Amino acid sequence: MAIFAGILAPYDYTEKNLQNRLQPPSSDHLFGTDHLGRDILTMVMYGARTSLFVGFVVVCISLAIGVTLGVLAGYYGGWLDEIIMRLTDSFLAFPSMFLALAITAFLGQGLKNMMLALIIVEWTVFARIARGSTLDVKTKGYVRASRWIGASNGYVMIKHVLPNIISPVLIMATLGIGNVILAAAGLSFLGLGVQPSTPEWGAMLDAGRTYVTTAPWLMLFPGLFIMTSVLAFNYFGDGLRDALDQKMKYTELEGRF
Amino acid sequence: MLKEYFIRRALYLLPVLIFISFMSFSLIYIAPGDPAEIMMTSPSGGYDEAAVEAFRIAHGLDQPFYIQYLNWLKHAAVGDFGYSYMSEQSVFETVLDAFRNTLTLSVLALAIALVIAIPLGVVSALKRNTVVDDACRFGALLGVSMPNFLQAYLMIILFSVIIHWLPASGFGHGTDISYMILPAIVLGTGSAAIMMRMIRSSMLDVMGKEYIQTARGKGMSEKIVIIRHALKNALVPVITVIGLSIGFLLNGSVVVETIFGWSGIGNLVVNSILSHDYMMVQGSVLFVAIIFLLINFFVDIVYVWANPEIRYDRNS
Amino acid sequence: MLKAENLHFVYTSGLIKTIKKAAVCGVDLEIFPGETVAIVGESGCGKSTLAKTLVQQLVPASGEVFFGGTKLTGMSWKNLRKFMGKIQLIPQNPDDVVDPKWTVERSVAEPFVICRGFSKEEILVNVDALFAEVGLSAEHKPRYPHELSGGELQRVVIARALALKPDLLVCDEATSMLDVSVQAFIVTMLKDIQKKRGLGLVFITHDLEVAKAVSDRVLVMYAGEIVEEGKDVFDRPLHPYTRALLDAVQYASLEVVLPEEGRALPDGFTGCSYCRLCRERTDACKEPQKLRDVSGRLVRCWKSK
Amino acid sequence: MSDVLLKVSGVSVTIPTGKGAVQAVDDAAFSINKHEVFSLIGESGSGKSILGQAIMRLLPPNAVFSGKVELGGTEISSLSEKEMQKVRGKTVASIAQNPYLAMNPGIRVGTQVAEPMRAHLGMSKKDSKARTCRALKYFDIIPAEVREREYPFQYSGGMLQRAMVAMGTAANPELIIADEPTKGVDVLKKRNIAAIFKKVSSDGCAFLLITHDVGFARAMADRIAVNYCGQIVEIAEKEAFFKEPLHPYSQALLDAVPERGMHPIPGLSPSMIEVPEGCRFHPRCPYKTDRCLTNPPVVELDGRSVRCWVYA
Repeated sequence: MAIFAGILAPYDYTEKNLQNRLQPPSSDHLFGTDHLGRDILTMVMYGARTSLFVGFVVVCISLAIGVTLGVLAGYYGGWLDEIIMRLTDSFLAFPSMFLALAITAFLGQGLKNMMLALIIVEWTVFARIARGSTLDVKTKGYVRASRWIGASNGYVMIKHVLPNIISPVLIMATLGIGNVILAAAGLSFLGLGVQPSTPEWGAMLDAGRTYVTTAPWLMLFPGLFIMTSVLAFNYFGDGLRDALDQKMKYTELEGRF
Repeated sequence: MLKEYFIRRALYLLPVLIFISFMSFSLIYIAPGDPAEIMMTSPSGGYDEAAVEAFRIAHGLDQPFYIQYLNWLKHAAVGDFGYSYMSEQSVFETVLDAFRNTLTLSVLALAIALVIAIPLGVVSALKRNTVVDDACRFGALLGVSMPNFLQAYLMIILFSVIIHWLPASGFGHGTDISYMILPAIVLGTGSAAIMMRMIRSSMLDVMGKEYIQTARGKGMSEKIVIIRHALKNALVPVITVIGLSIGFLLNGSVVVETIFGWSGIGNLVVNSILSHDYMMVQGSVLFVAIIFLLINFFVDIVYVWANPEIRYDRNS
Repeated sequence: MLKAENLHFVYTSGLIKTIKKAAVCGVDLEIFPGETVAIVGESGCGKSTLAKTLVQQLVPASGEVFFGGTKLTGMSWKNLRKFMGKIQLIPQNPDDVVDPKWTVERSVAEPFVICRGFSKEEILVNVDALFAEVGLSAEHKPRYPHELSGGELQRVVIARALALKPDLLVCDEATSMLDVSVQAFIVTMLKDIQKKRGLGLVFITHDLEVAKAVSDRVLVMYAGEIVEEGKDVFDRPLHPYTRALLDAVQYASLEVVLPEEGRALPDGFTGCSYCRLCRERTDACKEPQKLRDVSGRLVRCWKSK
Repeated sequence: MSDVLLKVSGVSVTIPTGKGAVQAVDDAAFSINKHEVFSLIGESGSGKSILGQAIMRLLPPNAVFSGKVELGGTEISSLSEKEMQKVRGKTVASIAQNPYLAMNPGIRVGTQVAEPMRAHLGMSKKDSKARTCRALKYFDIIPAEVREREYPFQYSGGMLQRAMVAMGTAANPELIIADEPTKGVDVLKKRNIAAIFKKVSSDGCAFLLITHDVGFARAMADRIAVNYCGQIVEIAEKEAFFKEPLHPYSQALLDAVPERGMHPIPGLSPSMIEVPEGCRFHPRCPYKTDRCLTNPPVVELDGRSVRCWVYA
């Protein structure tokens, strides 16, 4: 839906019509109109684009940074591990919202800065997960065995460690997209994310605050959409985790017979 | 063992503290433009050349970066975070006041979260794959996915606008509990959802352990098996969950306090950013980070202490 | 072929207060081509650690390991690579040594890939030959480790170890987790392969019956030391510890429960490490014991004649 | 027949898995006399542990049970869960394989050992504590008063195993079901376990030893039952069995042990999901004939029973 916003959307999101402002949901405007007379359904559709874009890009970049550092730290251990993990701890010491807020506050408003702030907050999650799983994989016989037939560290990390830590990382990534969408919406809601004129769910909610009692649909629809999309990612992540658990359980059971 | 762990954790704390102070300090430098100009920019956008110059000298901004940092650190270490440009009040005192309010709210929210999460999490695990479990899991999923601002407004509409039970927003001088109820519920239910999921999986994990089967094999009734053998072990991880929830509560406080007009630290940060009071932002962020770090340190120690296996030395 | 001189290995743990635990104390041993040597002892006697130091997976605290006259200890990893395929370790848990995310075929082919210099066709032919050698059929090849039984997986591990044409296989409790019938199969197969390829086998096991059935020579380990070494150890045990082990196998004297607590020796004690539990101990056991040659047998006990 | 303690007749257990239902126990029938050590031997995955769980009625919730289990004259397979709780730990106790997994890590050992006494003998806290100390001392866990207050991880493996036996025997059960007590344990520890079991059995307690360890069964058991692929294929007195095993599988199994030359059994163990038609051993059996494709009868032969066409 996010991809086809341009085709599906009944109106142009820039189209303002002050005669039509604050219309309740009707057959013309399925979700009503906002204070500038823009169609909320259209806005929500374009907003989906922004939110999902932010979610995917932030998670992908954080994943790349976090997994690289986490695997290096876990695999080599020693002082490298100490440095990377203390760094991670330091970033984790800030409650994520505060760190993101502070960074956007000093960098200034805007989509790019907000994404940068979210990446700075999010990579630590992946670093931690990747390091923990790597430590686990490192003790496994197959790592030692392939080292013992002469494999280099790089080979072992790419061919053995990465494939074996990827499932928890992917689960985290799926849940992470939901979290990033929530956080991005939160920042925009506080007026610190994207520019208010951009169609973004959080920003729409912010704009609707003033009309919460008179025109609640201004907030309700973007809010519901945030919730549904986050719910979808969480649900998918849970399902992924259950599926992986299940697979392990079945093989365990079959192993017994 | 506990002592050694304590010392090791405390040693880890040191580089982290230095690093977070450094990060907070360099926040000003990541901003495009001259820090003095940024600091002295009034909300209207203009600034006074003389004031900027005075600020630059007063704060030693003409000196090299590391000297500035060391100077700043020297002050920060004794609780001197500077003065707000806006109100000219001590940043540290303002932050401390705000944090006290946040703490009250968080404690109430945490209590709400625990009261909801523990029984539901345990019941959900015990009634695994039944309607009860499905309902609990769906509720938790909903709670995790619900943006707190949406929930906040829904609650305001319901409790304040439609049935007029509770005030929509405000602070009530920090004593009137009715102002606290709505924000605490919003914060509490959110973290209850996270906690519940963790308690459920921890409980499921324990119920699958062999010693549970042993206890059944001894002829213990299911009630005793659950209460004495399972619950005790399942609830130890809850300590870590509380640590995590504190992070969640602090994060949530930013939005929730802003909506409900509760003068806590989240509200303070947002207002300071909007009014370009950078000194205040820097101070609050550093303060929250240190507090959060210490809480997690404490939680870790308690966790180890509650775990007899780590508490005692294996070799003795 | 493989020779170890005065090997020591020490585990350290703890950050502030370091705890040191010696696992291997002064082991000398030599393995000749085509020979089967069994190293027996109870769990925790250091036999697994010895195996890992022999194959250079652990770096010994002191002492040297020679392979065909070349000193392996202290060699850089790069130089060591040449010798890696020649000595292979087969550990206890086969499911730990094959990557669970790889098909077993890929695992067996891995040594060829890592060593380079093999074309795709050569690798395929070699892998097929290895699968046939350990008695696995083509239908096993595309499977993942969790789809195979323990015995089948152990065969995959052996096939992989054989890939680089080793001169020596060190089997660390390789069959002790398997059922008797599977164990019998693996052991017979290993003996066949040995005969065909003429390689040396080191069997590390706590199962005396298996040791007796397969080995030409037996080393008995206790507390990191070799206490007895020779050819017909089980028919004519000389060291009291070996006798205790043999009693245990036959479940003799069941009324006595050997306490495993209070076995630790006082610090700085240099006498016989078994004297705490030995039923024949005298004051003379407080003296350090040397491995002595007693009619073609090495025994670490002053009493044996 | 007042001598019979446990009588199992026609017990079958089916467990659904992702790849199809597994009949882990098929038509098991045997009885254990009072004071007798009865050993069920078989390879891993032959369903012997499930049979132990079925007697205790502690099967996984999705398992389907049918058949009859009588213990001391009462049919325990038809008791309610409440009544069954009074039997578990009181008349029949179980001892698990791995003491570190089977003991609750968060509860003091003494408390865990005392639990059956308090539940089944109605003892007070003080009485049960004194008795626990006595029980621990009996199994050489000394000083009992100190050890009683410790947690499982503070025990060594062998000591915890003894504590587990103390826990199993705490309420003086008449039958103990021990599941793979020697798995992954070296010779000296195996002998120690044998010694403790002998001690308990000489006090008059009957044993159902479930093990894959032929040597251990030989040292301990009075009677042997051989399990293959979910079925009991042979039941015999120990001496007779080791002298002359009747069933082809029993013969092959004994030939595979190291002392008898380690002759491998040809072929692979069949998967429990697709068991062979008729006699389950026929694809690997040297005496196979056409009639082996139909279910073999259980033949009684001078006090032994064997499930094979050769003796029909």
